[in-house]
Amino acid sequence: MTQKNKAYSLILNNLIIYGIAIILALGVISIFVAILGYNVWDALRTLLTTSFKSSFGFSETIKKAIPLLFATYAFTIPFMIKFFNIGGWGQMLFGGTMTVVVGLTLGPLGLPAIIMIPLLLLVGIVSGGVFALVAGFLKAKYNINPIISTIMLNFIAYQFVNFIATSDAFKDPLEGHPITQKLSESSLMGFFGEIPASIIVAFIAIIFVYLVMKRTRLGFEITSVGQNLIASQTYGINFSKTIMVAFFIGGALAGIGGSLEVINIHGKLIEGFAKTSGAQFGIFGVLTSLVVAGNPLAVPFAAFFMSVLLVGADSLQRTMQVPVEVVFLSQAIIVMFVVIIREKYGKGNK
Amino acid sequence: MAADYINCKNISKAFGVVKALDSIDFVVKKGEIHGLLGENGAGKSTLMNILYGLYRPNKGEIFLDGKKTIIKSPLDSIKNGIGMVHQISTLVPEFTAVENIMLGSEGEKLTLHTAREREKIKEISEEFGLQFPVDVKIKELSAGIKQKIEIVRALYSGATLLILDEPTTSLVESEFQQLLKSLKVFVEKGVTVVFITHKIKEVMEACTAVTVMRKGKVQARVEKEELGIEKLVKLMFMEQNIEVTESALPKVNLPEIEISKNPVLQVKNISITGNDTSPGLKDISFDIFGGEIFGVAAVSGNGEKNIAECIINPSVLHSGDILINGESIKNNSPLDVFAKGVSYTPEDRIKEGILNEGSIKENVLLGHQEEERFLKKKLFIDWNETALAARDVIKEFNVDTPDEELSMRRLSGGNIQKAIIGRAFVSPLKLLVTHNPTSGLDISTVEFIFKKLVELRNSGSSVLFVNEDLDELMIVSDRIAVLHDGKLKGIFKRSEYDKYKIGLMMIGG
Amino acid sequence: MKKILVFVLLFSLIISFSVFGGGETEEGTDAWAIKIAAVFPGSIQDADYNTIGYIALQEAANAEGIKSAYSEKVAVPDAERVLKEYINADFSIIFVHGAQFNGAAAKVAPNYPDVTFIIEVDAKPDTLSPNIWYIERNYYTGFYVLGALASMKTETGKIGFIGGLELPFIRGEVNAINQAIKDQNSDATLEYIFVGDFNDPLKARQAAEGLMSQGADIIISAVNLGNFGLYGAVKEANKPVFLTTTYTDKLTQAPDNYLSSDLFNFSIPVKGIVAKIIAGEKSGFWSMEYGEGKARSTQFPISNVSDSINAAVKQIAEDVASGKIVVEKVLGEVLQ
Amino acid sequence: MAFITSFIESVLVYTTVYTLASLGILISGRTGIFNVAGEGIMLASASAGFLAAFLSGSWLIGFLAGALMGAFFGLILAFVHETFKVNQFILGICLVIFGSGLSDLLYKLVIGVRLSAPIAPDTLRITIPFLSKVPIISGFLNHDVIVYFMYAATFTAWWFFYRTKIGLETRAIGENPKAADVVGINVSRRRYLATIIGSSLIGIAGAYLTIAITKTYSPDISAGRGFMAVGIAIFASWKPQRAILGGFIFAFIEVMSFQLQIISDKIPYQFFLMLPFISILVIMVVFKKHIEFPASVGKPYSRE
Repeated sequence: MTQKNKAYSLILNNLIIYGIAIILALGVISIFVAILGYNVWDALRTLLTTSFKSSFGFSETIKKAIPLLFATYAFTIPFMIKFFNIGGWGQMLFGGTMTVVVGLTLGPLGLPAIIMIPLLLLVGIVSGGVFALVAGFLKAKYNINPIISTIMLNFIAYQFVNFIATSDAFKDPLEGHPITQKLSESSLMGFFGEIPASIIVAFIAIIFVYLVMKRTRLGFEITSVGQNLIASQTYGINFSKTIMVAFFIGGALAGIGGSLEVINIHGKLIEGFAKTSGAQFGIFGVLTSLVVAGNPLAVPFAAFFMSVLLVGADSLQRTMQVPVEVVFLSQAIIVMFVVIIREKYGKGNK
Repeated sequence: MAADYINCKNISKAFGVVKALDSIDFVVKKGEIHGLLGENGAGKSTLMNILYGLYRPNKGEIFLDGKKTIIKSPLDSIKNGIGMVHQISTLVPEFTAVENIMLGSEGEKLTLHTAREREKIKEISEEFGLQFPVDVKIKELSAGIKQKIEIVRALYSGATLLILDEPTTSLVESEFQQLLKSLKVFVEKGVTVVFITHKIKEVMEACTAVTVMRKGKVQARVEKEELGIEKLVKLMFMEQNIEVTESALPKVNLPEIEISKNPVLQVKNISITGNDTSPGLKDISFDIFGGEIFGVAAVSGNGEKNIAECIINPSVLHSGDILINGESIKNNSPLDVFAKGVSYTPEDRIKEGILNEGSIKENVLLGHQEEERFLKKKLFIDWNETALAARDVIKEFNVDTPDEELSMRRLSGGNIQKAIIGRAFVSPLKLLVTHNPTSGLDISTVEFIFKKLVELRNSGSSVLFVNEDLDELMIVSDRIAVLHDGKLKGIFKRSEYDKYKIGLMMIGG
Repeated sequence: MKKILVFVLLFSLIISFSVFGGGETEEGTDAWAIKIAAVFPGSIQDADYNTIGYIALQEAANAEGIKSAYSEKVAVPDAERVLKEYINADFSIIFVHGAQFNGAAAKVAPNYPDVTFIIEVDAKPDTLSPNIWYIERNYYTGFYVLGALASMKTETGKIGFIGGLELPFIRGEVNAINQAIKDQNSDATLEYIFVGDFNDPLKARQAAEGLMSQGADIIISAVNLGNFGLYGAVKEANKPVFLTTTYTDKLTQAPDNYLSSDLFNFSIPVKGIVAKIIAGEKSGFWSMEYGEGKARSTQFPISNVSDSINAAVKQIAEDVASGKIVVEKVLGEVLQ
Repeated sequence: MAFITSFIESVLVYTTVYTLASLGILISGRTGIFNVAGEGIMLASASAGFLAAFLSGSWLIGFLAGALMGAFFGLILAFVHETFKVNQFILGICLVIFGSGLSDLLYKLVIGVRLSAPIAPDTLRITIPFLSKVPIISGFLNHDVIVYFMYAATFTAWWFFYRTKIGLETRAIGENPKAADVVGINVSRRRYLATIIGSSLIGIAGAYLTIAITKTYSPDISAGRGFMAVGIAIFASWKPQRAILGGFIFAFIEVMSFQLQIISDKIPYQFFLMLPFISILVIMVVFKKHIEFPASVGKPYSRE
C-alpha cells in the first residue's frame, strides 16, 4: 500500500517540479520584459499563443520542433550515460552537408524519389553518427572530455559547411551567400499543406528512440551504464562500447535532423542553417534536454513546448521589438532553477 | 586513577534513517593506549569522526579535560590537540611527506619554508622513532610509511590525543611491532592514544584499556587488569546475555545430502596484486563441490572481496587459474562466466548491485541481458518474459512491492537484497557467489535468504558464501575457509567448527 | 507515464491561454494601411551595413508616412519564415536587406502577388518578377577607385584585401582592384584573404597581421564588423599601414591610418522605390549610381594622403562616374 | 627579423587572451571546480568591460568591470554548486548560454543604434626602454599593459601554487579534498575564492577582446575561445607555466593559419580556419600521457 502511495507521490513530485519550472519560466521572462519597459501581459500572451492562433503559427512551430527534436535527442542519448554531447549542432551541419554532397553528386543520375530520399536520410544518419562517434571514441580511448571535443567538432563542421557551400563543384555562383545549387526534385520531400513531410520522419524517430531505449538490449545497456556504471560493469556491460554506441545514435539522430532541414525545408545547403532565433538548434537542444532531465520519452513534448516559446519569441521581437536575447537568457536561468529544484527535491529519499 | 581526558556523553548519530550510534558513552583517560574494539559497522569510526569534527552528532556532549567542548570542524579539534590517522589515507598522493605535513599547519601562508619545516619534521620523527623519506611523492610509498607520515602530521600539529583508525589493516607484522614501540614512546611523551581495531590480538598486545562496541552501542569498558581474549571475543561477537544470543541468531535446517564427486569450482594457486584497501590474494587454492555451501570467513579488507570478484571477472588474476566444471575461465568476460551457470551478488548492494532508478523488472534483467530467453532476434529484449521472471522473483523471494514496475530505490534494504539474490536464481544456477548478502538485514530476512541458499545447495548446486559475520557462516556453511591478509589460513569442516578458534584465526591469531 | 501526464497538463495550459488570448488579430487592425517591413542579416547597431539599411527604412517610412517594422539578426535559413510572418501580418512592402536572402524572397514572392519585395542584387536578372524591385549594388565600381588609391599610396608595392567569404560581389571587388592597379601601370600586387566570417573582428585582425607581415602597407577591407579588428592591427603596426573600409565613414576609428571608404546610401533607392510602389509600380530595376552625392560614392577628402593623390583619385572617381573609365564587372571568378 | 618580431607581437596578443582565460579555468580546477563556462564569462565580460570603458573613458575601469562580471559568474557557479551540489558541467553550460544572451542584451540596452560605432579608450601601452628595440625580444615587450598583466598573473599563479603554503593547500583540495578537510582547511571557502578569482581572470580575458583588441563590441566576439581555453587548461595539466606555453602555441597556430592562407592558393581557406580546433584535439591525443588531472576536479565534495 505504502509503495503505491510512494509511486503516487513521485508523480506529484514531478508535477510540482514542472509546474514550478513553468511558473519560473514565465516569471523570469516577465521580469526581463518588465525591466525593459514592455507590457508584461501582452508579451506573455504573444509568447504562448502565437503558435496556436493561426495555421501559419502552428506550422512554424512544427518546422522548429522537428529539428529541435533531433537536436535534443542528440544531447539526450549520450546524456543517459552522463556524458555531454554539445556537438548536436556540428552533427546536424555535417549530416546536412554530406546529404547535399551526395544529393548533388547523384542528382544527374535521375534516380526516383523512392530511392533518393531514403538514401539521403541514410547519408545523414551515417555521417552525423560517425561525426559524433569521433567524440565517443576520443572519450573511450583517450579520455578526452566530450564537452571539449564536441565543441571543437562543431567549429570544424561549421567550416566544412562553408567549404562545401563555396566550393566550385557545388556552389551556386549567383548567390550572395555561401549556398549550393538546388537539389533535384526527386531528392526533396514535400509538404502536407504547410506542415513539412519530415514530420513523418520525426514520428518514426520518436518511435525508434522509444523502441531502442525501452525494447532493445542496447537501450537497456545505455540506461544501465547511466544509472550505475559499477553495477553495469559487474554484470558484464562493456563501457567503451556503450559510450561509443550512445554517441553514434545521438549523432545519427542529429544527422537526420540536418538532412531533413536540407531536403525538406531549404532544398539546398545554406551556410548558417540549423539555427533559429539567432542561436543554434544544438544549444536549444541541450537546454530542452536538461529541462526534462534527459528523459528521452519526454523529449518530444519538451521540444514542442520549447518551439512554442521560440515562435512566440520571434513574434515578440516582430510585434513589440523585445530583443530575442531576453528569451534566450531566460531559458538558461530556467534550466538552472529546474536543475536545482530537481537536485534538492526531486530525488525523494536517497 | 588518572583523570578523564575525553568524556563523550550520550552521543547519537544517524545517517538518513540508519542509526549509526545510539547513546554512546565513551571515556578515555590521560596516558592510556585505549583500544576501541568492534566489528565492521559497529560505529567505531563514526564515533571518532565525531570527536574529530568531521561529523556533527545528532545528540550528546563532548567533554575534554572536563570542559564541555563543541567541535564543529577538524580545525576545532586540531586546536584542542586532537589528531587523527584515518583508515583510508588522507594524504595527497601527488605531494611529498613534507608538503603533506605542512598542509594546514599554523603560521604564515605566503611562503613555503620547506627547508625549515623539513628539519622540524625530521626532529619529530626521530623523537618518536618514526623515520620515513621526506621528499618522495606519497603515491610511491608503501601503506606502512604513509601511516607513519600521518602520525607525524598529527604530532606536528601538536596533538596530545592521537586517534588511530584501523592502523594495522595494511601493516605487516614487523611494521606492527614498530608501531607498538612508537605507541609506547607516545605515551612516555604525554600523548594519549585511541586505537581503533577489530583485531583482538593487537588489543591484547598494545592497549592499556579497551572499549568494545557492537552495532552502534558500547558493550563495555574493560580495564587492563580484566583484559582476556575470551572475554573480548564474547563481547565483540555475541550479546552479553548468551540466552538472548541463541534466539537472536537465524535458524536454518541444514540436512545431510550427498556431495558430488566432481568439483563445480576449482581455484588453483591464484594471486592478485593488492592495493591500498586490500592485500590482494596470495597463492590460494580450494575446490567447491556440488551440494555444498562453502563459507569464506574474513575480517573486511583481507582479500575476501578479491575472492568473490575474481570468479566473476577473471581478468583481474595475476597468476593461477580458475575452473568451472573443469573448464578454465581465465580469459572469460563476466558474461561468459554467467553463461556457465555462475551468478554473483556483490558486497555493496546499492553501489555495485542495482540500477537505482530502474524498475525491479530492469534490475532482474541485469546480468541476464544476453540470455536467449530474454532476447528476441539478438536485439530486442522480451519484456514480457522479463516481467514473468521478475514476478517469479517477487513471489519466490517475497519482495514486498505492488508490482515489478516499482523503482528499485523505493524498496527497503532487505527487499533490495532479496531481489538481487532472486535475480541470481532466474537462470539455472550451478554456482552462486555471494558476498555479505545479509549485512544490515533483520533476522527474518536473513533466515529467508539462508533458506534459499540451502535450497540451492540441496538441489546439488554450490554456493561460495563470503561473509563477515562468523555466526552466520557457522549456521549455514558446510565448510568454512578462513582468509587473513590475503592468505588462506585453513579450511574447517562442519564437525570441526569452533567459534573461538576460527575467530582468532580471522584476526591473525 | 508520469512525464506524459505532466505534458498533457502543460498542453491544456497553453490551449487555455490561446482561448482567452484569441479573438484579436496579432498585429493591429488597420489592414488597409500600407506597412513596410525590413529584414536585416545582422544587428542594426553595427554602424555598418545593417545600420544604413535601418536608416533607409526609417527615412522611406517617414517620407511616405507609413508604419514600419523590422527583424534584425535574421539567419539566412530563417529568412523565408520571417518574410511569411510579415506577409501574414499584412505588411505590403518588404525590404530585404542583403543578397543572401534573395533565394528566400524569390521563393516567397510568386505566392503573394499583393506584396512587393525590394531586394538587393549584384547583376540585373534576365527577367524581372512582377512584384519584386531589384536594387543593383555595384560594389565593384567603388572598389576600382579604392584600388587606384591603394596603388598610388603603397610604398612596399603590396596591397592586402580582406574578405569575409568568397562570394560573387567580393570577387567583383578583387577584379576591380586588380584592374585599377593595371590601369595605373603600378607594380603593386594584391594579396587577398578570406576570414570565413564578415563579422569576426579577431579573425580579421589576424588576417590583417598576416598581410602586414608579408609586407602589405595598404589594407582594403571588405568585412563588416570584422573591421573592428583591423583598426587595432593597423594602429599597432610597426610601420605605417593604411586601410579603406566600406559603407560608412569610419575615420574616427583610426584617424592616423584611415584613407577612405566606399560609401553606400540605401536611402536613395529605398525611398525612391517605395514612392514608386505606392504610386502603383510594383516591379522594376534600380541600379545604384556611382558619383558624388549619389547612392554610391567614395569618401572625400581622402585622409592621410598628399593633396596630389587626393586630387588624382578624385579625378578617377569623376571619370568612373561619368563613364570615361569603364570598370569591368567580373563576378564569376577571381581573374589572375 | 622584422617579420619574426611582428609575428611574435601579434601572437602575443592572442596568447594573452588564451593564457588569462585558461589560468582562470585552472585556478578553480585546482580546487576541484571544473569551470566550463569560460565562453559565457568571456562574452558577458567583453560586453560589460567594453561598456564600462566606453562610458567612463577609462580602460582601467573597463577591465575592472570585466573582472567584476567574471567574479559574478564565478560566484553563481560556486554558490549553486557548493550549496546544491548541482553537476558542474550542467551549470557551466547554463552559464555559457546565460553569458551569450546577457552580452548582446547589455550592449543593446546601453548603446542602441548609432551610425558610428563607439570606441573604447586606448589601453595604456608600456614599452621597456632599450629592450623594446631589440628584434624578436621586442615582440614580447612592445605591448599594452594587459600583456604584462598576463605575464604577472602567470608568474603569480605559479608562485602561489608552488611557492606558498596557501597555494600548496589549494592544490591539496584539488587532489584530495578530504585530505585538506581533515587538516582543518575550509574546502568550501577555498572553492568559492578560487572560482571567483579564476572567473574574474576569464573576465579580464573577455574584456581584453573588446577593450584592447577590437576597441568595440560585436556579437559572439569570443567565437569559441572560451572553450579553447578549457582545452588549453587540460593540455597544460592545470599548471600555470604550461598554460602560458599552451596559450602561445594555440595563438601561434591561429595566427599561422592566416599566414599559410596567404602562401597557399591550392588548399581551401576553410581548412586553415579549422586548424586551431583540429590541433587542440590532436595535441590532446598526442600528449595524453603528459596530461594529468587534479583527482577531484569536476566532483562535488561533502563529508558524510
